Formats: sequence, C-alpha cells, structure tokens
Amino acid sequence: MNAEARPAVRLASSSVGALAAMKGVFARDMKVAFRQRQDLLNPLLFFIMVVTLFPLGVSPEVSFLSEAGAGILWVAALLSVLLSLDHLFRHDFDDGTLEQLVLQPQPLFLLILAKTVAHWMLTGLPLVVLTPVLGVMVHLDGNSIAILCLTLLIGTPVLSLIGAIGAALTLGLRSAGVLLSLLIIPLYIPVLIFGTGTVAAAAEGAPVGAYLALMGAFLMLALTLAPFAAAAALRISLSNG
Amino acid sequence: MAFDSFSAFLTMEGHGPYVWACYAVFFVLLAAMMYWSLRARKTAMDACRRGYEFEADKSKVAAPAPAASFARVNVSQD
Amino acid sequence: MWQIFHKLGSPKWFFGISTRFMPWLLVGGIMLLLAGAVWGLAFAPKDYLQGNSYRIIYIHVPAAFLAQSVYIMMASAAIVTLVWRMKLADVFVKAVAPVGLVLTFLALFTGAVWGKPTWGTWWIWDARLTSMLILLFLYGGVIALDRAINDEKSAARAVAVLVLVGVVNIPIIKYSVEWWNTLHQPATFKLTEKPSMPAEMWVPLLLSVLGLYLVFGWLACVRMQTEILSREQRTRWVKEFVMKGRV
Amino acid sequence: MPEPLLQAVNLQCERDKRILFRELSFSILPGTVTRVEGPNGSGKTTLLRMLAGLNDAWTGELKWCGSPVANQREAFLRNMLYIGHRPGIKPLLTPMENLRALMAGRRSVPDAVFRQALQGTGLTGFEDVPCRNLSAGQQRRVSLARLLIADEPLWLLDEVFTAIDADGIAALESLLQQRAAEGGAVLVTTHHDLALPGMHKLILGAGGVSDER
Repeated sequence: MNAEARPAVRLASSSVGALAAMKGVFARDMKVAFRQRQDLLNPLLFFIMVVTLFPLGVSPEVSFLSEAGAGILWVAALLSVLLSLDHLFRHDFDDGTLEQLVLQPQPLFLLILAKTVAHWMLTGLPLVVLTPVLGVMVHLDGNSIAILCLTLLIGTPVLSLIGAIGAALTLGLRSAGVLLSLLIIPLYIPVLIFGTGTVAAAAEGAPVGAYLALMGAFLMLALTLAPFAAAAALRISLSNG
Repeated sequence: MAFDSFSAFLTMEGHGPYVWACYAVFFVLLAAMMYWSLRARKTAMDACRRGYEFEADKSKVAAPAPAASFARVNVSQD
Repeated sequence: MWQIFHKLGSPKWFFGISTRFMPWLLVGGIMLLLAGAVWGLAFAPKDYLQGNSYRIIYIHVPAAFLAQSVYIMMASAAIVTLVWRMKLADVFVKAVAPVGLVLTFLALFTGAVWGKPTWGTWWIWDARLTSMLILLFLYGGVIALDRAINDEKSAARAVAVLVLVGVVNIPIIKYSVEWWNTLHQPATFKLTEKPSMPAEMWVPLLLSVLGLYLVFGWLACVRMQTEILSREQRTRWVKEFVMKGRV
Repeated sequence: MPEPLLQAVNLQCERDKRILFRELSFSILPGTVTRVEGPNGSGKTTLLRMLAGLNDAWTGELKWCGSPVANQREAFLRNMLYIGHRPGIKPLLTPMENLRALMAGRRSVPDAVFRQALQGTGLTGFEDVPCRNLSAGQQRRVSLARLLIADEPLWLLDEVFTAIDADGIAALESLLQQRAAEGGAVLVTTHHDLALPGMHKLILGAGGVSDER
C-alpha cells in the first residue's frame, strides 16, 4: 500500500472549554447522587446522632450544652464530612469512570474541584442548613447560632477540599476508611480551632470579623492548593490500580 | 559540679525520679532504635544472600516454566 | 550538572559514601550526646525558678528540635521525589519517618514528665505539647500510608504528596494551636522559653542537639541502606557488596 | 512512510520488583490495527494503561506525533480514546446520560448523535433505562458506542470484546478495519481470536523476566 492511498490523519485540536467540562462533571455527580437519594441522608443522620450523644453521654444541663454546643456541632459536622469522603472517588474508581475523568483533555485539578464542589453541596451544605435546628437543641443563643452557621459555611468546603486529598491518596487501599481518618484529622485541626474559637469569641462579645476573614483565607488557600494535591494523589493511586 | 554530694545528685531535691526517668527512657529508646535498625539491615543482607544462593542453584537446573495444561489433578486416595 | 545530580541520587554512590562516614557519625554523635547529658545533669547550675527538673531540657529540646526538623527534611526530600524522581529521596522519607515518630514521642514523653514537677500535672494542653501531639499524628499518618500501599514506587510518591500537604499545614497548625491556647488559658510560664540563659546552661544544650543530629544521621544511613538493599537486590553492585563486603 | 502517531522508545516497566518488559520500542502508524499479544501477566493491560497515561511507573520515552507526550498532554488526550477493562459506565445513569458525561470534557455532541450511536450498538429502546438494569454485554456496548462517534485518531482498546456476542464481535471487527482504512490507528488486546487482514502484532514475552540488570 503506498502512502497516497491512505487518507491523511485528522488531528482534533480543540476541545470544549474547561468550564463546560467542569459543569459536566458537576452535573453528572449531582445526577448520580439524586438517583440514590437515601444515601444523601446518611451524613445528616450521623450528624444528628453524634450531637445527641453529648447530652446523653455528658450532661443535659443547659449551662454545659450552651457552652460546649458550638464545639459539639463542629466536631459532629467534621466527623460526618469525614464519613462521606470515602465515597468521593471510590464508586468512580470501581466502575472505571474515574479513568475516563483523568483521560479528559482538561486540567485534572479543575475537574477535581468540580467534584469537590458537588460533594460539598451534597454533604457540607445540608449540614449547615440543619445546624440552626440542632443549635436550638443544645441551647445556643441566636447570635451564636448565626455565627456558627457562618463558620460552618466557610469551614465545611475546606473540610471537603482537604478531604479530597486524603480520599485520593487512600483510593483502592484496604481499610481505606480508617486510614483516611488518620491522615486527614490532623489537617482538620486548624479549621476546627478557628471555627469553634470564632463562636466562642462572639459569645464573649468580641468582634469576629477578623476571625471570619482568617477562615476565608483558609478557604482560599485550600481552594488554590488542595485540587492540585488531590490531582497528583489521584494519578498516583490510579497508576497503582 | 552543681551538687554537694552524690546522693544529692541522685535525688536532685525531689526532682530526681522525673529527671532520671526521662534520661533513661530517652537513651533506652534511642539505643533500641539503633539496635533495631542494625538488625533490620542484617536481615536484609541475609535475605539478599539467600536470594543469590537460590538463584545460583536454580541456574544449574534452568528449566522453562511448563505451559498451562489445565489437566485435572487426580485427588482420589484409593 | 545533571550528571552530578544523577550521581548524587545513585544508591550505589550513597552506599559507598555512607559506609565511610557512618563510624564517624556514630562515635561523634554518642560522644557529644553523652557530654551534653553529663554536663547538663551534673555541672550546669540549677534553674532558680524550676529547680533541678529543668535538666530534662538537655534531652527534651534536642528531641523536639529533631522531630520538627526531620519532618522538614522529609518535605524537602518529598519535593525531590516528585519533581526529579530521585530514588534516594524517597528511600530517605521511608527510612526516617519511624525515627521522626520515635523522636516526637520522646519529646512528648519528656515534656509530660517535666510538666509534673513544674505544673503539678502530667499533661497540660499547652501549645507546644499540643502541636507536638499533632506532629505525632502526622508522622503516624505518613507511616500508615506507606505501609498500606504495596507498590513501593506508588507508596513513595503518595507519601511525598502527604508529607508536602502536611508541611504546608504545620505553620497553620502551630499558629492556630497557639491562638487556641491564649483563648483558653492565660499564658503561664513556658517550659523552655528563657529570657536569657547563661553559657553554662546553653553550651551543653548545643552539644546534645548536635549529638542527636549526628546520631540521627547515622540512623538515617543505616535505615536507608536497609531499604536500598531490599530494593536493589537484583543489581550487580549489591550482589558484590553482600557477597564480598565492599562496594 | 507516514509519520507515526505514537512512538515508544525503550519502554521499561517494573511491577512489584518484576520487570514486565524492557527495551520495548515500537511505532503506531496511522491506518493500522495492532494487536498486543502475550500470555496472562505479560503486561498487556499495563502497556495500554501506560500508553494512555494512566500508569506512570515506567521509564523510556513516549512520543506523540514526534514530540514527547508529557509536553502536550492535553493535545494527546484529545486525540486518544481509551476503553479499559472497566467500562466507565455509571450503573445509576442511563446510556444517554453516560455518553453525555463521557463526552462532556471533549466536544459538544447533540443528543441525536448519541441516540444514533446507541442504536448502532443495538441498544435501541434502552437509551433511557438505567444501566444497572442492563446486562454486562449491553453495558459494554454503551461504552463501545463511543467508538461510533469518536473523532480521535488513536484508539486503545483493552479487552473490549469481553461479554460481546458473536454478531457483535463481527460488527466490531469490521468497525476497527473501517477505522484503520479511514486513517485511524487502533491498538487492541484481546483473548478473542482476532484476525484482520494486514493486522500488526506486538508480542510481549512471558512474565517473570528477572535476570540481572
């Protein structure tokens, strides 16, 4: 066969924009989640149950609860996010869609960012919405509840973003769930400290603007760095699998 | 010397047990870590040596791995 | 340039050079460490505030100092692993992580024991002790991840990512823990912060810090050699070293 | 001689201290079908994953249209289609939704085209049924529907004939041949007895090469 007989190869040069690709990832994750609505309730139920344990296990007294309430809610929220992280990449990894995600001609960290945003909308955001109800149940006053919601609103995306790194690192390992907690909890400590500290400061009547700004800085830092680390970790885990 | 007598050195005005316990744990753990590390290296060397000797043995009777036949294995014991 | 870099990263080269230096590291390290300890225990003057319990400083500070700088060293090696894929760098991270864990534990243990005569309690949620505890968790995570991944190349790179994420977090953790500490309790006097230390006090401290550095160097060499032996078993030079005892 | 699409120079891959292959060099020319052959454990899947960029535990050089893949990752990915062991299909989504999600990061394709592709793979009537209600072969067909609309010149297909019936296999074979005639390049691994006229072969040795370096 001579060369002229072959049709020339046509190389595709343009793909869709990164934003459209991110939208596609986000829309797919949302659709999958809503096909299994009952699973969306799990972190919320877990959140409520952990909070319930404290009045039962420590003390139902108003003075204790109103003092410790913000911390209890923050720890419970942190644990529920942690619980949901294992699923962030696992199902995609098992059915092969994660390979196809990595092979999209797009910057991987942006796709991971889209996935993380979807994860936050499905776990972190509902927790924030539920917080006022639980805040009333642990006798927090109105101002504290408002500040608490605000700190959770800024803090839970950070939890999802840092968690994505851990989920990517432990992908495909046995006992990945426990390992994930071991890796991620130390990294969650600053967010927890500032989240509860802000509420405590507000309860003492101190201005909280600076603390909220600092938490916002955490969020910005996590938004810029975490997707890169998660993308690197994901490539390593896929290479292994 | 910061102490008047050897017994004062040991008791350190009541702080002796804390100080000596710290030093003991520190040096014991450090020594243990050094010992373990040395032993691990020796184990690794031995494993290598065994590997080479096994290889040397095997090369004398180098036979290609047989192809899979999927023949049933007779397990009857009569 | 690249040739030199490559040579520096070659396990064979490392094996030769480290075998030559190790006796010096070991002897020097132990001598310095013992000199620092004897001087600190018997000859340094008593602290007017804390009495003799402060003598724990001569092992607490070296352990705490090393524990933190080992993590920084691991982070530097992690960058080298990820960017240049130098074999020695990930051998280093894998080899020294358990040493870092033990040193962190020692810093915590000596800190706690020191706390008993000073504060009257074994454990206090002091900023330094708390961030040491978190450092212990970070080391634990690194070791757990390394053990969980079978393939050693993937393990090295995954651990490198984790160490780097951790090192970005360390200043944040330190800062937040200090802030949290001031929020919950008024600052009492700190264990190791002295307005001014007379030379008879800090010279032995310097000796023991240096000594522990050298002992750490020796430990790192031994453990890296162990790791290299099992990784490079199939190369000719390892075979020669194992069978004939020289590189 | 046309310029090779993909060129591999001195590939070496080691897995769990075992060298799968080394000094492996080959070129993939446009207009060819190449079958990767070798016994179980010889590294066929690993090779394909390496070429696709999923596995990076290897040394050597990979060139796309003459320059290293690493320098033009996105351009390479845009022109490469990989279908692996795992079909990449979400069981909770319908075939239509799956195809949409798979193509979302590549190019925009109207729904009518997806429907046509699904019909082409024999899934008429199943377009909007969740994939978990489909059989293994049908799920495989969903991912193969991408081949009917692919504009990527390089296809890497790992065991794609698995769970496909005899008629389907025959149709797929002619699809691969047609693609090659159009100027595409196809790399397949299969245990099915694939024999296309003019097919190239890439033979990997038995695993366990572990002599001295």
